Amino acid sequence: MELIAEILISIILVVAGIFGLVGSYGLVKLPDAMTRLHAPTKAATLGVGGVLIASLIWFLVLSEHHASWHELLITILIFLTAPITGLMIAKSNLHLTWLPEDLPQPPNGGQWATFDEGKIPPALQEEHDPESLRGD
Amino acid sequence: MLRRLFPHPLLSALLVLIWMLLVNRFAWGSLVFAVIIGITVPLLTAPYWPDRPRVSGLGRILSYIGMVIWDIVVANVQVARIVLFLPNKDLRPAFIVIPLRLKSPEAITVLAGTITLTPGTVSCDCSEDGHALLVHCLHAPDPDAVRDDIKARYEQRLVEIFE
Amino acid sequence: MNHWIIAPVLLPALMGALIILWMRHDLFLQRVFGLIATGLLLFVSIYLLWLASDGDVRVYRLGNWRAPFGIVLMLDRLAAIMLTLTSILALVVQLYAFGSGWDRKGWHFHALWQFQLMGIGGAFLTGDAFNLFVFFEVLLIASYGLMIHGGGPMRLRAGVQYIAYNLAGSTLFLGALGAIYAATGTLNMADLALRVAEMSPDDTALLRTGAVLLMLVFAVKAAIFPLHFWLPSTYANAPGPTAALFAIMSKVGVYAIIRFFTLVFPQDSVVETIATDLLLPAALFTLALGQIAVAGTRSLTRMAAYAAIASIGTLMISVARFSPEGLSAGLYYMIHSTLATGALFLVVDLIAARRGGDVWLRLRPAIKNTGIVSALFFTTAIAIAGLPPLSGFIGKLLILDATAEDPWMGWIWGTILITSLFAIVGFGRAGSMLFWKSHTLDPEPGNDTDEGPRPAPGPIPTKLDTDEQIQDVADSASPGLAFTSVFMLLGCLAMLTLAAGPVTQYLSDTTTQMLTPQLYIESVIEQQEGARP
Amino acid sequence: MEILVASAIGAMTAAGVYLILRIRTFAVVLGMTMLSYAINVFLFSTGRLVIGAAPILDNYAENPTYTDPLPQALVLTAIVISFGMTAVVVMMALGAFIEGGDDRIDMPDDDRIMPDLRTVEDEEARDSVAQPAKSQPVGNEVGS
Amino acid sequence: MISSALIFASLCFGVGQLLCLYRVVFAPGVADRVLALDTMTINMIALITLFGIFYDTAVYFEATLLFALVGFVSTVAYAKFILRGDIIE
Amino acid sequence: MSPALIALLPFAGALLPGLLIRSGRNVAAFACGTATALALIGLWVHIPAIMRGEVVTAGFDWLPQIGLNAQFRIDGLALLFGTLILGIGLLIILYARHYLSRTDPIGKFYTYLMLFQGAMTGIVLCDNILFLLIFWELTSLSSFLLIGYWRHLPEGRQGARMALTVTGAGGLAMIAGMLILGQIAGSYEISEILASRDVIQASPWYTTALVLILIGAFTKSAQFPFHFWLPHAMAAPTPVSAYLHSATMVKAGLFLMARLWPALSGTPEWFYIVSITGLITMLLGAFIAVFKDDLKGLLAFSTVSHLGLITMLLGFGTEAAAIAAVFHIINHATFKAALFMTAGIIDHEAGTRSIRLLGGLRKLMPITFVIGTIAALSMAGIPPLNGFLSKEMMLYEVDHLDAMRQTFMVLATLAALFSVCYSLRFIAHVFLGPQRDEYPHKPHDPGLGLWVAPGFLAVLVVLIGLFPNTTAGWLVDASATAVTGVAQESHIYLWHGVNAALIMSIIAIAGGAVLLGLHRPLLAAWDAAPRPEAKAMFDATILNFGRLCGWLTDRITNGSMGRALAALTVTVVFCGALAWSTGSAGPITRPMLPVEPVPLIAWFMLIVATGCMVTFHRRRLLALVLVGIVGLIVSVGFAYMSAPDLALTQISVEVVTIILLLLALNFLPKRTLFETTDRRRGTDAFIAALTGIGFGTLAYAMMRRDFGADPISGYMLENSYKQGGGTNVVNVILVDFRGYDTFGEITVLGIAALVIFALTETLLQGKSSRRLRNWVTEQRRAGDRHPLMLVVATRLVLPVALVVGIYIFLRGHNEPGGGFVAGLVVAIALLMQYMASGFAWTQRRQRLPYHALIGAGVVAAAVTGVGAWFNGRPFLTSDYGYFKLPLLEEFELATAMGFDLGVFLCVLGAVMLALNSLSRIARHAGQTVNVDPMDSDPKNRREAEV
Ligand code: NA
Ligand code: NA
Repeated sequence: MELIAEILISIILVVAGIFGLVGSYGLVKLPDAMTRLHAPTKAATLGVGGVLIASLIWFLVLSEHHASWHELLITILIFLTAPITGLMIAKSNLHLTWLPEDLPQPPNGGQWATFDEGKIPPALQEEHDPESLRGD
Repeated sequence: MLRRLFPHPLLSALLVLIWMLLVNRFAWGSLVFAVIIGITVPLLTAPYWPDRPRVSGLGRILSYIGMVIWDIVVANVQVARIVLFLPNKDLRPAFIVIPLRLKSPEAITVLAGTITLTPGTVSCDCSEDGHALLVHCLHAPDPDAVRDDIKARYEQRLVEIFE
Repeated sequence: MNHWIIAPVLLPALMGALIILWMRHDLFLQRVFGLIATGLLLFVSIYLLWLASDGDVRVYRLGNWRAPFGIVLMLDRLAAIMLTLTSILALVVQLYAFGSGWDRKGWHFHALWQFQLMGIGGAFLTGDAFNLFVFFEVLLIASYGLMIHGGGPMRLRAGVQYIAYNLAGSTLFLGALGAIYAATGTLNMADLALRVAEMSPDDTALLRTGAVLLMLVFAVKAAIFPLHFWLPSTYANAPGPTAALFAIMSKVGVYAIIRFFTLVFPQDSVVETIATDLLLPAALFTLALGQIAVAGTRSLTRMAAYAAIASIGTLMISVARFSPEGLSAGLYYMIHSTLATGALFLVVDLIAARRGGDVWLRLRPAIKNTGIVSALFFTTAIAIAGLPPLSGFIGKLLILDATAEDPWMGWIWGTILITSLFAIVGFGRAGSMLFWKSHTLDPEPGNDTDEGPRPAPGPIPTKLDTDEQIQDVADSASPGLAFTSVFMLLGCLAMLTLAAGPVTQYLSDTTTQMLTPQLYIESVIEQQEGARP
Repeated sequence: MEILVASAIGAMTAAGVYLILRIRTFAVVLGMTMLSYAINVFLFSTGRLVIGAAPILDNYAENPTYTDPLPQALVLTAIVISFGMTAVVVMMALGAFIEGGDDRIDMPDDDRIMPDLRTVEDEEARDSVAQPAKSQPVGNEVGS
Repeated sequence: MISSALIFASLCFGVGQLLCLYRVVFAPGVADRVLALDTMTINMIALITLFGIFYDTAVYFEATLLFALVGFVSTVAYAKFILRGDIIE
Repeated sequence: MSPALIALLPFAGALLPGLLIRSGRNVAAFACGTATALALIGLWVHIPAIMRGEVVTAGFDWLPQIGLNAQFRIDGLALLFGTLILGIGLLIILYARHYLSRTDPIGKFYTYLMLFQGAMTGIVLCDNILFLLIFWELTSLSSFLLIGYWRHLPEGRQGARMALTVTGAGGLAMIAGMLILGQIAGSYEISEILASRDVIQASPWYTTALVLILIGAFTKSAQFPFHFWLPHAMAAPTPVSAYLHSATMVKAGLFLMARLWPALSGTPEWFYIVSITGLITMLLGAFIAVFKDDLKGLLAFSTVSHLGLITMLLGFGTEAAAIAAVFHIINHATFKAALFMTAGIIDHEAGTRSIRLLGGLRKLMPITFVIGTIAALSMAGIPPLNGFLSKEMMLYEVDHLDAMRQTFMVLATLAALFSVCYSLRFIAHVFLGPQRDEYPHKPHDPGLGLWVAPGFLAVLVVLIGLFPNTTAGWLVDASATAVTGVAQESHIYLWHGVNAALIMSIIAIAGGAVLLGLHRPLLAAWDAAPRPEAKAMFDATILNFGRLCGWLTDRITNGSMGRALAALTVTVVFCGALAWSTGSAGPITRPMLPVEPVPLIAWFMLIVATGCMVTFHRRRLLALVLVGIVGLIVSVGFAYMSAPDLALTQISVEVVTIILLLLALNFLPKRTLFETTDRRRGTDAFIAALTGIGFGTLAYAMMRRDFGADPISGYMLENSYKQGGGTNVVNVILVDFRGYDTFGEITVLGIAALVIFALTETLLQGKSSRRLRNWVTEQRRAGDRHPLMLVVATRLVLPVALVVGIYIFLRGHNEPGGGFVAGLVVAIALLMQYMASGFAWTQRRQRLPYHALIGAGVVAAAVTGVGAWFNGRPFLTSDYGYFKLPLLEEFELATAMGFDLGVFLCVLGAVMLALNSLSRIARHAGQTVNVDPMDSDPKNRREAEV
């Protein structure tokens, strides 16, 4: 059992390491900002995920300490947040370097959210009352 | 009444699970505490999540999660291959538009998240009315196929879960 | 264990917290409770002064931990004197803040005031080097708030400089503490003294460096040349009451120098005379620089600021040798200069308020209450310039007498006396420019609009005033209270003068206590009844 | 290892010092941040460097070794305090920028310089030129 | 065996960090830098976890958890800054 | 009456005008007069004792530590001066009542006058030179007020400042001199100093002390070259001139020389310095007086001259000369005060003091004429008036000098000649000659109130002249006894027979008359001659001194932050290096830890990021990213080097800091321009490198050496669990061993937030508010502010983060974490809500009173600490125990947790309040707020407002 775990951990670690490296390498190698976005959000995710899984197994099976499920939690957190960071950076890219004309348009007319200026209807702005927002 | 006590039952369950993971050791006392947390924290944060999404089918959810995890593993291998071996000049990045049948923000978010976590695609933006997603593909010689694949493989299932 | 020892910290801390908890929207309550707290603080300080007068050093073991493992508060004569001085100044200046209407120029004046007192009290009481850092920060951060109270471009800019400089100072403080801890492995000041005394003479470099860096930190707080650069703009641009309270802030630095270099690094320790060698010339420069600027500057507030620098210079000259006479003369002068500097800033604020915020020494229409204001200015100028009959003169006499045997006597006396003349020239010119002028000039047209809205007299408004022209604080609701507070400070100076004999006696007992640190060390380290094992 | 930490402290200090000597508040704030990193690491390292011996008591381990916890506690305090200070200085820099219109850190000359130093009498003479009618002394000449 | 794998993995992530650093310093746009910083945080999580295995200690769990949370928040903050200037609006 | 009471009475009198002025001017005058008269009577009560040769002493110890004691003595000298001061004071009070006009604030005048009188009385009565110094400086200050009394007169202000500056400077020199004198003599008591003549004169410090004291005396008594202030002080109201500048204050210097005469005189130094100064002053003053047009100017220079005369006499160092000096003091006081009052009457009645405009007043003002003539003739030294007597004595002493006899004889005669000239001129050009048509006012004799005082003095002049031994002899004897220290019995005669003195006197009178005849052409020559103008020189000196001081100050402290910090840095490096190099560094005792590859990589990254930071700091966002990297590596470094708590704290503080900086950067410029010179950058880089090397070296040296003694943390490791109930030693230190530090620390954080809030409030009102409302951002903005997916994800992250926060809080005592980090985690989670769903939307949903959180946090921590009191323990003594509740496991409760809760609340409140405040500025800058959580809701529903 322990040997299996040891082998398993080693394999996962090596694989995770490779993915981690590849993720970062992609950041350097890929040609433009949008493509570079793919490398880390994916590979680093699995890289870290692998390390966390390895750690999980380690504490489950081999460690002197009792079992630890913490790594699972971190994995969940990373998986929950990685798409959002990807989205935000993608939007930043669009905002900084892309024109709406160079993108495919949304099917129902309108515009992609990033390019849509001045969307708040004037009626809503009236509720602005700085005093009420003092945070106090 | 029950609805007011559990504004987000799934969230409550998740929090119980998270607490137990954090405590890292099973004990009934911890479970009691976890339940207390599972009730109070969603209550505290309920104002920030005003309307509760309708979700149904635990089995469907679990199978969706399993499928995504598998896809992620595959995605990573594919992306690694592209990063390592595909010369930049042969790379065919593309933007694709995914018109949405999903209406609930939660469902759209799950879809966008799935897209980002899976092979070679990143959700980049949402249309202003929320009826389409803009997705960037790392290497998509055939963008339409990617779009159809996403709609069929993920959106369809999410429609079943959320509607 | 006498719990009153921690009262000077806890009382203002709790009152500050309660003010923001319950009274933040009601200026009246803030005033009442702020005053009560400061008044109580004064009573407690006087009680502690009385307590300390028997010559015992009292220890308060926070958390009931044995020294040197926990933090201790130490009450000896020096700490008690400093606390009393602080609370007197704070109480009087607080009255001025009510009277002048300064406390309603912005938010949280009273809470910050209490926290400021907490920081100062904590710094004076603590017997732990790192805890001193913490309370330095408490008093500093509260002082930042008080310094920029009311806003205005120049004040904010000066505030940025003040903070930036003190941040650098705090960084240095940590570095010094690090070096000292790395060398000795302790933070308790009494324990430090023991370990420093037992330090191997072969390995002194780190400790010496730490000690000297520590001295520089305190020199920054005290604004000793060439670390004084933060002071002029800060004090000159601070609101009047704040600047007046700051009179005690620079003394915290002096206090710390005295404390460390009598207790922890006495002259016979491995640190030897390096402190003195650096301090005395710096003090002379500080004095000269301050007084030259007093004679040369054209702004009233800067003049007051440089007068504060000069007083620090005088004080440090006396302290620099750590001789019994010098220390006790220095303490006397410290008490004097704190009260006198405070009074000076208040008077300057009174004048500025009546000149529409104009602090430049130039012709302006005659001001309201010229008679009383000019009398106050004249008296305060006498005090600060060290002319008789007020305590400044006695302080200088004490210092001159204490340095009579010093090898640098010529330099010391020459600098002190010659630069006194500079102060006389500067204050003489300022006074005649301000008061002997242009009775007849009508207010310039448009002057009223220039002065911005004045707080309405009468009951305190619940809503805070807004003020466009922040520099200008019109005296509002109760100028009588403002005058009274200046009178009170001057009255304190008069008392200090009249009671010079007994005061000096107490101070020389204090010096004796400081220069025999064994008592202090014993009471911390050896008498550990009741502490956790 | 020690040489790495020491040189890192030195580098951060140097960068911090260089930045605080700039003339815009933002650079100064950055410099302060760097300095506070440097000093925190320095203070931390006064407990000397130990790896893998966090001061979390392990009742199960045999002969556990722990690093010196005290500097860590001190650094924690220092971090928090310097955070508070940074927040205030940032806010104040912003305030000074909004009020004054630029984010220089040096005091403008108006803070301390007046046109020229003159005697009281010069001032008065100048004044009576400006307001000839009003500058007659009303004081009380002898003999009225 | 595990220790070799650990060293290998740490080296991979370490070299990855260098690549990220390269991208931070030499990037055509600021979004790239933010992306690289985010990746660095992720790599750091991996490195800490590896370190925890190496020393067989669980005391670094809270740190990794916080790194994950904080990396997310700061990336979003940077992105919002790039997009809107005002990150809390 | 006790001498102390005598000195106190005028001060008490100074309070009266202020109290009584409402009752009328007469009452105020009467009150002051009464106080003065009482003091005078009190003084005279001691006459019998003094005549018996006793010295009346009294007083008390004031500051015995340095020998500053309030000791008084009344001997002959004190009696003489006291009588002058109080007697003439009484006359001046009477005179001033009638002299000052209705609109003058007479109460203030009397207050100043009485202050001055008190100070003078103090000088002459005190028996302690330190005590004397106090009165000495008080006379300078009160005379400053008196001279500047007519504040509308520029000359008055100018004169007052000049007097203050010169006499103040002299006073400072005298302080030094007196202190040295006291050190030599071993006491500051005058009685003892006078008895220590030999010790004093043998001391190597004698000359120094002498010169310093004489500077004080000379400035006060307007001796050359300090004489120039006195004529300008004449801008004061005439009563002041009469009192201060003829009778009393200017005599203070003489008094002092007389007082210390037994101790200091008789040496060559004394002789040459004092007598030559006196001689020059006498000659110069008399010469200038001849040409003065202003009556008071003439009298002022004549006063200078006569003071010189007395000084010279004192300088001779013989007992006979001292007697002459004392006698002349009396005579001069009488005739000069009378003359000043006469001049005041003329000014008052004729409307001018200019001699050119006067003449022929003899018929118009007969009483004034008589008084003025008597006094002037006395001043001229015409027999049989008192001035003649003392002048003869002076000339006699000159004739009997041992050294420099001829010089003194010639010059003294010359001075006497000038003196005759200007005295006669006073009579001839004012009273005699043809009556004029156009005086500014119509002159006539004044009322009794004005002339009775000078009249009385004129009578004295005559009486002393005729019966010197009866009228003044006893006083002269008594005071000369006091001055010389030997019993004196003088015999003053009008007629000595024909001697050198008489011949010199005759020459002087004849020459003076001739000179007056030649006055017109001489005056023309005088007016044409270039001569140094003291006022202009003084003005220029003071002005240039002020300019120089201003310039210097501005050179040094020029408002540059860079300079300030460079000075700090260089000082630190210099002093640190000095301290290090003068100590000894012990041997290296710790082995180096091996360098692993990953830490090496981290180190490399840190160095590169730091370097880039310096290089790219102008690109502010990039700089922030680089700061982020440095922070990341530092916090991982902490984790690596066994400090998980530090790593946690560092990284969470880091992100809040970044958010803070981003909020600020929204308004600040995004780039910094190149503004500094290469030279400055080079210097700064040099300083920076020096500091870095220094500090790095220090760190390295420190890390390679062990503690000098066992660190106290060993005890903490041992007792953390046993006594503190926690296994995370760092946390136990924070909340228990050093909980007091943490208490201060959370207060700091709370205060920081309050400061930020207060500043925001201030900014949002007033000027900057308007500026903010017109703010135009330079940035191009993306369309959506609240991206849908971010909003949704955040909804999930918030509860998860809250749970994590609770966990970290509860576990902190035993595992890394604690209230501080928990507070930050919760704050970060809330911040995510702000960032994702917007400020307004979030703000409306949570009514967390951040202020109250801060307050509650501090209170909670404090109350937890105070709780220990009820256990009889000191503040912050912790307690803990294990509890069992139904359903739950046994759990530990420590009071430290209550404390940690305070930390948590305070941190949460502070961080939120700070960021909240900061972001409100953007709200104010006209940027819209949201009511929807996300920009586009695909369901096209708007949220119902909560
Ligand atoms: Na802390
Ligand atoms: Na902790």
